Amino acid sequence: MGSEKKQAEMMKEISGVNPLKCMKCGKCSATCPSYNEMDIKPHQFVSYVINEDIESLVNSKSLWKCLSCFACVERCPRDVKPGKLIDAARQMVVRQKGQDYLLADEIPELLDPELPQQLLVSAFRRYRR
Amino acid sequence: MKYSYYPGCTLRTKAKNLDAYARVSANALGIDLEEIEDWQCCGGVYPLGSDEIATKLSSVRALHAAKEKGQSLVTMCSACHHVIKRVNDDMKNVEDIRTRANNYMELPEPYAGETEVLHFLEVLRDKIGFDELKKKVVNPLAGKKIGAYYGCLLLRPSKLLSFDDPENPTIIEDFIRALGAEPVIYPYRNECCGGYISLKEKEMSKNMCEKIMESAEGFGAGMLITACPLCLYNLNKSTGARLPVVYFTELLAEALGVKEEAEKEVQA
Amino acid sequence: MQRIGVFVCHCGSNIAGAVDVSKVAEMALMEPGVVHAEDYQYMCSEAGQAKIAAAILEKSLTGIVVCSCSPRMHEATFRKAAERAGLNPYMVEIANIREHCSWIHKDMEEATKKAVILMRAAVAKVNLNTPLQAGESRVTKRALVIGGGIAGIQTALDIADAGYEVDIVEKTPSIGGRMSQLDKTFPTLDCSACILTPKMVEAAAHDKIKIYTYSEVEKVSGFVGDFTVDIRKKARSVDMNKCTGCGVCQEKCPSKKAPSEFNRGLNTRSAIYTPFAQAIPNVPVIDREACIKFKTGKCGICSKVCQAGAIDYEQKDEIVTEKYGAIVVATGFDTIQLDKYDEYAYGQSKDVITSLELERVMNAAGPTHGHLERLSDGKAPKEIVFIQCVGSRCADDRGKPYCSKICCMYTAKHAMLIRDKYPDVNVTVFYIDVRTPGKNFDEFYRRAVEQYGVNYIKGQVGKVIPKPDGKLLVQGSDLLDNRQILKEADMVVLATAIEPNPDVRKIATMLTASIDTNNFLTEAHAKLRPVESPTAGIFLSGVCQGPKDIPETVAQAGAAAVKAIGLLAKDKLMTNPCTAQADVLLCNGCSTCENVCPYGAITYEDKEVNDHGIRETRRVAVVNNALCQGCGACTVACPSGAMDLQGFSNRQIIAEVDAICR
Amino acid sequence: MSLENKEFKPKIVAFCCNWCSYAGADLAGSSRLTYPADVKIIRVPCSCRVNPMFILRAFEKGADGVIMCGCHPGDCHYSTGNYYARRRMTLLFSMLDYIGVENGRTRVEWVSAAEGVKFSETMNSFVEKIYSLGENVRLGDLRCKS
Repeated sequence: MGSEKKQAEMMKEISGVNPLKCMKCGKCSATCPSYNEMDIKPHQFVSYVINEDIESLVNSKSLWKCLSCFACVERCPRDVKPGKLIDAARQMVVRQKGQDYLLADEIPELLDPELPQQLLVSAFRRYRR
Repeated sequence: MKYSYYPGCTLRTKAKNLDAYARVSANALGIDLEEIEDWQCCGGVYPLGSDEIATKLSSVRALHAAKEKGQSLVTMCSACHHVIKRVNDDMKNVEDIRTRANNYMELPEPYAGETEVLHFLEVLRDKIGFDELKKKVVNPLAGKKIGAYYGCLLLRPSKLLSFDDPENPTIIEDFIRALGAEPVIYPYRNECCGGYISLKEKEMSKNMCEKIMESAEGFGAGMLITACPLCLYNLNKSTGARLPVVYFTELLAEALGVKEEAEKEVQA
Repeated sequence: MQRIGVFVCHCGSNIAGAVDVSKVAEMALMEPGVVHAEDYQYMCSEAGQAKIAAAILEKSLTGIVVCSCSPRMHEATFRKAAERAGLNPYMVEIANIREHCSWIHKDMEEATKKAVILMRAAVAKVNLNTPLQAGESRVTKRALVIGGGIAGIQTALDIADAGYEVDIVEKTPSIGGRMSQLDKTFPTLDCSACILTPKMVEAAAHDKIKIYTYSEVEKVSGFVGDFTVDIRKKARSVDMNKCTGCGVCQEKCPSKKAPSEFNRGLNTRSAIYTPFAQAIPNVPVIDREACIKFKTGKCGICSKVCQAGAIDYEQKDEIVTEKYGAIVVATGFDTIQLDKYDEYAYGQSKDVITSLELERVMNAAGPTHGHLERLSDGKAPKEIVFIQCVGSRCADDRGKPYCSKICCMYTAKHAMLIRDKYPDVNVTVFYIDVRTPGKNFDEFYRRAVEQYGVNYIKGQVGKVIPKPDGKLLVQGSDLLDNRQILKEADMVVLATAIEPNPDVRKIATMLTASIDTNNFLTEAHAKLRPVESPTAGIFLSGVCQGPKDIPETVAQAGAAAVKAIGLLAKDKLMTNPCTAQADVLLCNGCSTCENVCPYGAITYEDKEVNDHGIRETRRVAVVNNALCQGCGACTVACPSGAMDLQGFSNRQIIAEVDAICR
Repeated sequence: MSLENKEFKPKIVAFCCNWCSYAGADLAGSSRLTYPADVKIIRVPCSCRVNPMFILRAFEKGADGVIMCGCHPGDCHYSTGNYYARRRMTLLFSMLDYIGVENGRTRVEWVSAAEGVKFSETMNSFVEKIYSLGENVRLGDLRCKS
């Protein structure tokens, strides 16, 4: 198996998503609150997996704009769950050594007195291994 | 009415009041919240990957502790509720995760999702009943126009959370009505505040919260209530419309006439 | 001992591609009783049937096994072929080596092994077959049509024109159905009422057609050619013979708050009402839930103003029992409930409506008298957004997995009509695909775009957001431009999925007609018998079988009529001889079988029996062959093993089990 | 295949009613939805025609699993046949389990004429179960064994 194919398979496995179920209606992209910040749009994620272009996916800034708000998961008429694909891509990045999106050094300047623990904990989970 | 109670990390730090208001109100309503021993942080977000096990174990511990006592597990924070409820579903319905988590845990008896997970709002709705709650209100919040801010975590994915209609929820509105105030329904009440994005992308979250605030204000809300410390934090960062945002438990304590008691507790 | 011939069909490469057919034939010769075996390209062809006939005659065969496609496909063909060659048709068994073997198993060796086993089971069974004689049953030359929409009306007219009597049973107070609610029809923009009303009148005036409105089918018994049906005529509270249809009662009725079903609840009607002006019959009914007289005992105004003295508060439901030879189901559709689609704000804003509601808004007899206006404030809209596929093509449990088929076309129609009548109104359509197969359909859609300037955007809508100022913000995708759109609209129209009328499940159960997971009635064959139910004597007309537009519905209604006429034209029908039989020597008259028989086919008689020399009179079960449908419930219930089913006897089935497990 | 490498090929009998599940099996076939060839279907007019005796006979003759398919409750072509079948099979299967023919070897499943996918999925999962249980050793008539 080629490495691209392998990565695509891994993404399907981690996410539990079958991209072939997508009918390309665009409801996920119509729903996404982060749409304008994303370079690869939610509805395009399935195509990248089908075309086995995981390289582009993992380098996409969209990974760090997704809020895990599950609006796309909730409204998808085909039960595709694009949000899970995005998270799988995120996982594939942060599970590699040295690829954390949030570095310990940058944290102090991001803090303010009101900031709840929950925010740090959540960001750690999504952005770091 | 005895429940196991999982407060979560933020309710011990930045959101002490969310917890204190809830406790004194529960007391007033005859609900006994027994905090489970040595609980650990749920992680704040549910690990979506189907191969994630270790990140779910703290939730399993809490769930198991409740099971041992034969009690339902009550949560207060939206995020904790989301994470624990979904992990519980995994333990109940996903064989692979159940087996592997149990292998880690080495419990005397395997845990298989037996515990019922309830958000405190669900306790009020389904166990006490909003009609009953209304009867216990000593200080009705008449004249207040309040917008419920649900956010994402309580509602979605609706099949797993089975909390309320994900697009047109009513539980917090009914809660507001029970307290004698007037709920304001506005379409952005289930839209995301930005969540954890506000750590690194402060602008994004701010824009989202502005839309929420604007919509709520446009429909006539005088304040917003929420169950989530992160939503509260993000909404308070909105620079446009600035409605006060408080925890739902604060209003509850106020209506039940026990607010001061709780405030004393927080200060102590 | 039987002399059995085995015929193995290649079905071109359908079977031969996965099964070694000559091996199956070769193995057949080793089975007990088999004296002849051959394989051939197409056994169902004329040449194939000739081969079977020749073998029957030459080898004096007493039974045959055809290894071919499903018996549901060609059992009848081969039985007829055998009969023509002088063999009793019930001495034919089919081994299904296509649907159950060659089409699903890829490995030739494995498939061939299985085919051999299926052949053996059929040979084992036919070894125990006995010649059976089909009985005859009579045909009641009258048809029942359930549902009085365009499908039911057309079917009834066609059957009646052929000279047979037809009854239409319609649940609502008038015939006309969904089509009567439509304003215009695609692709020619005829006024719906203008083309439907003449048909309604024709049906009402036809001397062969009897119409039961405000009536429901309550009970169905019997079988093809001889159904007995109970029809409940709900109390109308108005004497149909006396009423002149003057309408004064409706005008004077003080209770005017009941939601109008005909106008989809967009306005109200009086408690005594006809659903619409052209209703047939033009006789009102009293809605007893809404009527003040029925609720409080006081009022009675309609009775006072009725000069004909037609009002009858004492009227009761009436059950009419009729006999029919054929039944046509034409129960139609409704739009799905939208409570699981709150992201489109249907429940939150009055200005978000379904397409069927828009039909009423556009119609001169509708709640706005045909003026296009917002239902919230009566203002004329300037921007209208249509959303396609609401609840259609869904893989989750919120919607329906199928395409509702009519929405693309009626949306183009609505868009065009609005742009035509209100050129200053902008119309935007969010679509996933525009599906317009059909004569002059795509041309119609293109006209909407090119001639009327309707703005089609490829992409679904995620959320409709009501604004404090009463406008609606539509947040959707434009997939071709790759952007998210926020469009302000005054009205949003949802192309809501259609589903079979919810009552159809109850009716299907009464008719023992099969129904699919979406509640559409199943046809006997998806391609070749599309208007027949697998249950003999039941025919399908219109959307109850699957989504259709009006031209298709009318065509199918005619086809269903032809099938029903074909049945009614016969004087006698052959009955299924595979019925239960009681062995009088084993029967102890316990009545167990009688209790499980769904057809009342079993009675008890005192019979003189000779039990090993002892002559005595015993109470034993007797099966009425005309009533027995051959389900076999009694055969298993019988504690003494006296009951057996011809054609599926205990010994035959056990022989099959043995052959499979050998 | 050499003798020492004799792999387990289960014998599985499926009773299918003519109106729903046999038609569902036909639909699975025409839709090319595969399932293992170990399954052999016997057509009966209705699930209520299936005499417990047939199932006992199958196990006696070496079957490793027996599955009975009928119309969905409420949809029986003969109105009530599948209800009788369901009750009979509940009793029979618990008796079989008691004498050592595990519950996994017997199954009742409702498959309509429109459910080709369900038919194929049902057969796949049933066969998989039988493989996991292995050869049936109870009830078999030893004279049938070689």
